[in-house]
Amino acid sequence: MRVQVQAASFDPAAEIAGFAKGRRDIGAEVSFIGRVRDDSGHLLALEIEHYPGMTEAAISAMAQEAVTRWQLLECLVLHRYGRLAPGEPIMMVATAARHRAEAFAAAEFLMDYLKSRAPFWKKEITQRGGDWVAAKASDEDALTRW
Amino acid sequence: MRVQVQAASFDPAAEIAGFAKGRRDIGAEVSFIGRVRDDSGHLLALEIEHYPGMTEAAISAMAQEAVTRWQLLECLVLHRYGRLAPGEPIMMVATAARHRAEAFAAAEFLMDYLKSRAPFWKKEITQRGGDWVAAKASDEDALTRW
Amino acid sequence: MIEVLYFAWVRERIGLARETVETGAATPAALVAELAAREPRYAAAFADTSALRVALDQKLASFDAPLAGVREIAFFPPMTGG
Amino acid sequence: MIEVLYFAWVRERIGLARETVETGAATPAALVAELAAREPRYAAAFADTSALRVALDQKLASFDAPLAGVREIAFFPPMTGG
Repeated sequence: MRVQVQAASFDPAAEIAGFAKGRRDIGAEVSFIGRVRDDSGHLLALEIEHYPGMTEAAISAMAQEAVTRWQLLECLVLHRYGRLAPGEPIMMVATAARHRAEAFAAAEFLMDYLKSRAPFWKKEITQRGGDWVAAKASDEDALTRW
Repeated sequence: MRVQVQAASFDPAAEIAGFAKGRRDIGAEVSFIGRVRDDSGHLLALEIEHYPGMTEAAISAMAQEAVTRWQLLECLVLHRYGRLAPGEPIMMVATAARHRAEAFAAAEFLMDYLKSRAPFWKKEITQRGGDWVAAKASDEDALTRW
Repeated sequence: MIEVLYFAWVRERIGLARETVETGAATPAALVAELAAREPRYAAAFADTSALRVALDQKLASFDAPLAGVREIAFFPPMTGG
Repeated sequence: MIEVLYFAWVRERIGLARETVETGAATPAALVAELAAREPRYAAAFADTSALRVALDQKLASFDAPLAGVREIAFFPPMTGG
């Protein structure tokens, strides 16, 4: 299990290349990569604020729960903060298990919890200024399925 | 959309590096990598037979349905046949969408359909000989959710 | 005349990957009955058709679908891809 | 004495990322009432606590949780990570 919170960019492909490398007991690997999306064509950057200390603790607790609940053989959560350009990777999750159902469920669980329970806040920066991204009720609702 | 059925190995990390590259409208990428799992410690190889022609047509139809149903911005399905060693990648699926729910649902849909509706058959090779992998009722049941 | 393809353990039991068959069978089920009557290896492969799948011109079909106009039929066990 | 942290638009409205507060408040709700009474910028930030979340010693908590023994309290809007 690896949890990393960092300002620096990262290479999702390189993380996947190193993930669960050389193991013969893993049948299924799921990964999720979240990127800065520019819907309007006017986004200059995304600024991500976080709560140092609590962020790492909250994510580690989620990852530990996922590992236990779905008997993951490997688990990776990487999340950035700071100023990110459109198209850049914001975060990724990777899960490895014997079978696909466990790897998928664990990855979705982690994404749902990261969205609403890890202390990150996003601000969209355009030429007009900055707008804090509002939390969606659907993201909060997504937690009820776990 | 790209569908590829091949005997040659492939590099999942390189595929992910090239997937949906340079786009600014994608918020979520999900990938699944299936590998040859050696539960017993005695597996020499996995032999995968397929039905040339029908395989490509069946997978293309599934991928097209996934793209339409979840408004995917990119979709990749890669599946091998022939003789594979433990730990080697068998196949991968990658989906890209604006939001995570669509990317996850499409990837799981594709995996469920590939399992039971794409004409591949697996045979486990050990020193004792070869055993055809039996289809699981749970894999057939998984289709009912779509 | 129809091309008949066999895959996985169906292919192994029959000992053939494909053959051309002269038949007037109206459905896959009727063709299975004809083939099974031919030789024990066919009878063995087709002993339990509920364990088999059939494709007509590379599309999954049922054992009572019409064979008229079909050029290629394939018999195989349930798929185990992914 | 308690360390009080503010994040995102709560931090921006109050104009501070953190401060040390001398208080006898028994709960986050009581501390919010104390702070809101201090200055308009606090009142503005805390106008609607249903739009806010609170963490005690870096764990999410409710506004009526006991503050006794807590060293660090943080106020922030609902998270938007991932």
